[in-house]
Amino acid sequence: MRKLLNDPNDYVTEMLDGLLKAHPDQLASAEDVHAIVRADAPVQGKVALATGGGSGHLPVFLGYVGSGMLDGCAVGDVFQSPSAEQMLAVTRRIHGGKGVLYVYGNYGGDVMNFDMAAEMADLEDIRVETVLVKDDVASAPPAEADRRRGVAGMVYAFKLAGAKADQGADLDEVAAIARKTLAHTRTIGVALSPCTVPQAGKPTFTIGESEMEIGMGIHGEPGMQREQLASADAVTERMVAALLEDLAPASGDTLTIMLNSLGATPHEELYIMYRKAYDLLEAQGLKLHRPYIGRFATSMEMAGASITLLRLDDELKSLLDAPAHTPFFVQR
Amino acid sequence: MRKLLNDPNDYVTEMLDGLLKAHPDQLASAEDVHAIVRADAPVQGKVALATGGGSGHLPVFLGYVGSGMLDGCAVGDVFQSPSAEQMLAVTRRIHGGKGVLYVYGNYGGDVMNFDMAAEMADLEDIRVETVLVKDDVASAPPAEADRRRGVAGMVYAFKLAGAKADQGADLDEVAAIARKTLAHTRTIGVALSPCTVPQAGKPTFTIGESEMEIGMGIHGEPGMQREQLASADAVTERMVAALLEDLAPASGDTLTIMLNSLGATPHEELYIMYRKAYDLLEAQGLKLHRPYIGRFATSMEMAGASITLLRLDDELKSLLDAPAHTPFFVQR
Amino acid sequence: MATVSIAQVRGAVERVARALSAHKDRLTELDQAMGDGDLGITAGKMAAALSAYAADEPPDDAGAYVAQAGMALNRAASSSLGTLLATALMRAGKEVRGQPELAPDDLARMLRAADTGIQERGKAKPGDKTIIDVVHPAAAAFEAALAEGAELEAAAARMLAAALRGRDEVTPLRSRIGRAGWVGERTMGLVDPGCEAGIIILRAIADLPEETA
Amino acid sequence: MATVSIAQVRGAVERVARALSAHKDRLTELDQAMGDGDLGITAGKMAAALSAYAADEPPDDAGAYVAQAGMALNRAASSSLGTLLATALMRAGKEVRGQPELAPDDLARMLRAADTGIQERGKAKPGDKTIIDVVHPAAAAFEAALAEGAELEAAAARMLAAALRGRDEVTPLRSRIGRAGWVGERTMGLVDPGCEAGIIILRAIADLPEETA
Ligand SMILES: Nc1ncnc2c1ncn2[C@@H]1O[C@H](COP(=O)(O)OP(=O)(O)O)[C@@H](O)[C@H]1O
Ligand SMILES: Nc1ncnc2c1ncn2[C@@H]1O[C@H](COP(=O)(O)OP(=O)(O)O)[C@@H](O)[C@H]1O
Ligand SMILES: [Mg+2]
Ligand SMILES: [Mg+2]
Ligand SMILES: [Mg+2]
Ligand SMILES: [Mg+2]
Repeated sequence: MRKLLNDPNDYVTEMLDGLLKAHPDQLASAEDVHAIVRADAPVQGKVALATGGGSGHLPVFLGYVGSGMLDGCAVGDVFQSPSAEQMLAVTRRIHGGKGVLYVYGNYGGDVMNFDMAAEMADLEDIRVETVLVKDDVASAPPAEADRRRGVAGMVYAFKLAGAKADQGADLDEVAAIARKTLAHTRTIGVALSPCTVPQAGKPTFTIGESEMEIGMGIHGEPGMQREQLASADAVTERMVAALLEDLAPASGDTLTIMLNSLGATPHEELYIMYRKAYDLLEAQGLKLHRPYIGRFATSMEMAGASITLLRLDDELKSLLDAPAHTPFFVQR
Repeated sequence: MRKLLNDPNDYVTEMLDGLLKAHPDQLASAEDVHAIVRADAPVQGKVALATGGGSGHLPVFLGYVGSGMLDGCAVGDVFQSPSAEQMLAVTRRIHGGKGVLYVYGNYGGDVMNFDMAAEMADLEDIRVETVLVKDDVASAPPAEADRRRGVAGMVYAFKLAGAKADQGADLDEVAAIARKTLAHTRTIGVALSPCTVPQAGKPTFTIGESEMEIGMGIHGEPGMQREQLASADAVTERMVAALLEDLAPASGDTLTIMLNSLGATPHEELYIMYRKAYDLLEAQGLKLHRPYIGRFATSMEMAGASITLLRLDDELKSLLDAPAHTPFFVQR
Repeated sequence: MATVSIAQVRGAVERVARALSAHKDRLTELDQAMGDGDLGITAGKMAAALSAYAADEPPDDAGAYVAQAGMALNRAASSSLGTLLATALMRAGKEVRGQPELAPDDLARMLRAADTGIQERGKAKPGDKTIIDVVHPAAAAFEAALAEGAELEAAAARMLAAALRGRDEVTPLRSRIGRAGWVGERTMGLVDPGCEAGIIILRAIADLPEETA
Repeated sequence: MATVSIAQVRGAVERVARALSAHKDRLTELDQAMGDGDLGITAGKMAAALSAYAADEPPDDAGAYVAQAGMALNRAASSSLGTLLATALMRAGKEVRGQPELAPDDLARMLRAADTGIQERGKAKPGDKTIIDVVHPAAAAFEAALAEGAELEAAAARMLAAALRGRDEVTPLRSRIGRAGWVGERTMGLVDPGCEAGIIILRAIADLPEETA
């Protein structure tokens, strides 16, 4: 296990301890260290946004807690859902009187626990709306889009709904922006290596040195197929084609794009892929606005990358361009 | 080779092509795509800062070209020095009439080529000053500090000298800040896995699954010793001890710290290490200001991390806190 | 017919903890084949939480005792199965709130409540190839056995036999729910890890030996 | 004594290109042991640059031809050794600027200029265990042989012998310069990759066969 850690059981708790020591001006914990909130929570008179999920995906999830994005995050163990109790602790602490929006990935454990938390919050008269992220086109065909997993596209939902909440919108309006954003968001990933969950101590799956799996999920969920590693251009072409087929933008549309490393894949290779994606999309008459290239939703040290497309209209574009400031994401 | 690339010989050129397509508002090329400059270069009446070095270390080097930091960067092949010609092209294009400061890592190929470039620039009446980065304490004992390698600490030199240049200082003053910054900067790294240089097609070195090398350089240069991988706490403790011994800060001093992943090591583990470093430094009566935790100077997909300490006085602190904005580094 | 005391419930909690801990690796293996491979870790966490829970002196309310075991479980292990089992315990406990001991009929109602709870929380149905395909037939068989006048031990044996049949009947099918749902056809012929966990737990509760075949 | 024509210089450039390309793997291996393992890649780039350079018709200025080969080299391969060799060629060419052909004495001056250029650019000295420990004795031996009246071929053979001795003499020493300087004591007993590259190049220039022992 090529990892820097102490007792694997303390991995997340120690990580959070370091996080709170590093960013006391920006982050705080609510009751339990596994419930991370903005240091200035609750922001009165603003709809609060909460997310949650397993650890091991930084900056997803807690990395987007900060001004212009999320108010709080329930933090599970590596690749494990947090508990309903943690979610409730976050919900209570961030509620600024205008309700709370849950935005998180469509995974069984998370859904059940957030549902439990929402039921408990309801008993405390906190209004909660839920928007599930289901952007991974490889995880189910369009007819079963409701079964799709939530991956890197959630960052756009955090960003745009966060910007909307900052404008003073009410819960329904903020939820509507999150839904609209996600309705126009599609992601696909490719994995080249596994990662190691500290408590398991061994790789999540095995894959040959020169193999890849297109469509693999961020916890190593199976993709579309396992095959020989192809060139960056060929891989990018297939990924972009799958996204365009599903999103079906029209020539002249404006898209924003995210080239996301799953962890080990370096920035250099993301730019090589971006170059190809740019050429392909321009050739289709599509315009690109404000690309995000880097590590936005990772699987620890997994090698691989995902591409996300979001079709923008004027409203979404201006929300995307709004400033945001978290320990992991700064936009002027 | 678990990498997303096309022809290995095109790795850097395609990466730069993607970079310029992604950030046309911020970056441009000077003559050759391997010479990257600010889109608004030359900034008249400002001392210009240039760096350069091999590729494969993003955000080092070109990732710090932007407002508040560098004006230009000569880009070599992976782990290879750029040529004197590229450096000269950068120098010419960024010169805003107040001279050019070269700040780069102490590696033979880079030194020889930057020296050649400075000689050529001199023939064109461009005044050039040079400051070498030699922050890696593991690369030579204090008595031979002049032989030390330049690693992540260079980012502080870029940041602080860049901020000084923005204040309208002259070349000597900007160079003096770079020197003062580096006089108070020390770095040490630990590597857990190699990376693969595309053109070589195989790992730069071999290391056992449960081994580490403390003090290894960012191209796989040998460190102090190869040994069994220890706990994050034990590794951090040794790294911090080596830095403190060399830097010898006094109780009450303020330091800034950088926890830097060499590539594959995830953010989660950097925070686990930060937690320990924080506890150790606080226990010594040292104050920490504005920690940088993330990927600032990488070796592609190498697993491992480095820790950098910079002792701050009021002047350095205010320069550190100044805003900066590049495609890879945004500080408000 | 004999009733079950709170001390016996506590004994069952301890047995479940031991059984989950003993079968961690098997659950990891099954979950690796069609899920994310964490079920062994989850089982370990559940085992630790239940054994810590059982270490304390129980109250004299069997229903509260079972429900609170569910809450302890959710805090410790909130994966899909952890959450479903927590829900199952909470619902089962609620069913017999205030009772100092449990008659066989109470046990049948608890099993039924657990089944319903799992279905409501997880929104899956029998036949989707989940733990429901073990719990649902188990609850039905237990109820039927009691209705036919079987003793507790015999009813428990019939319950476990039904659970095993339930697991084996869905093994050839394609998983439709959760992570395994994404694996699609490749799940056909593979044992559902949640089914296996259900068997391990029911067998431990009933204090029956492992199958030998 | 015979002079060397520009066509012959061009032939030497081609031979150097072929030799560097042929020994890439050996150079990589040596550089892996005490450097960053890129010398084979550098050698490949130098070979490509030189063979592309030699493909064009040369001018009738042997000095300019050699100096420009150095510039082509620097553009293609700017690692330590690439830059030093580029400097060596530029200095050697400068030494005989304007000459359409080269006498043995010219060759001696060129070798001396290359040696001085490498030392000035790299700031290393003989004994630091670098390519200088091959080039410096080679230049001296070539000069001495000519002074003693040796024919070109014989002088070239003595030059190469001195180069080989120079390499072997520093092999037991500890490297003091560049990447190998960081490796410290572990370099003792290892062949310096730059020395080896120097031998490969000098042998190719002199058109001598490989050692057989
Ligand atoms: N919605 C659901 N309803 C019923 N059972 C489910 C549901 N989702 C998952 N399961 C069961 O849980 C098992 C997987 O448990 P677990 O490893 O905890 O899931 P995950 O790691 O995906 O959160 C499956 O084999 C299945 O039996
Ligand atoms: N300053 C120097 N002066 C003379 N020779 C040097 C110097 N630095 C390196 N060398 C030679 O270059 C060889 C390494 O070349 P190369 O692989 O290109 O270096 P690097 O990869 O470190 O840039 C060494 O073996 C040594 O012979
Ligand atoms: Mg799981
Ligand atoms: Mg090199
Ligand atoms: Mg699982
Ligand atoms: Mg080298």
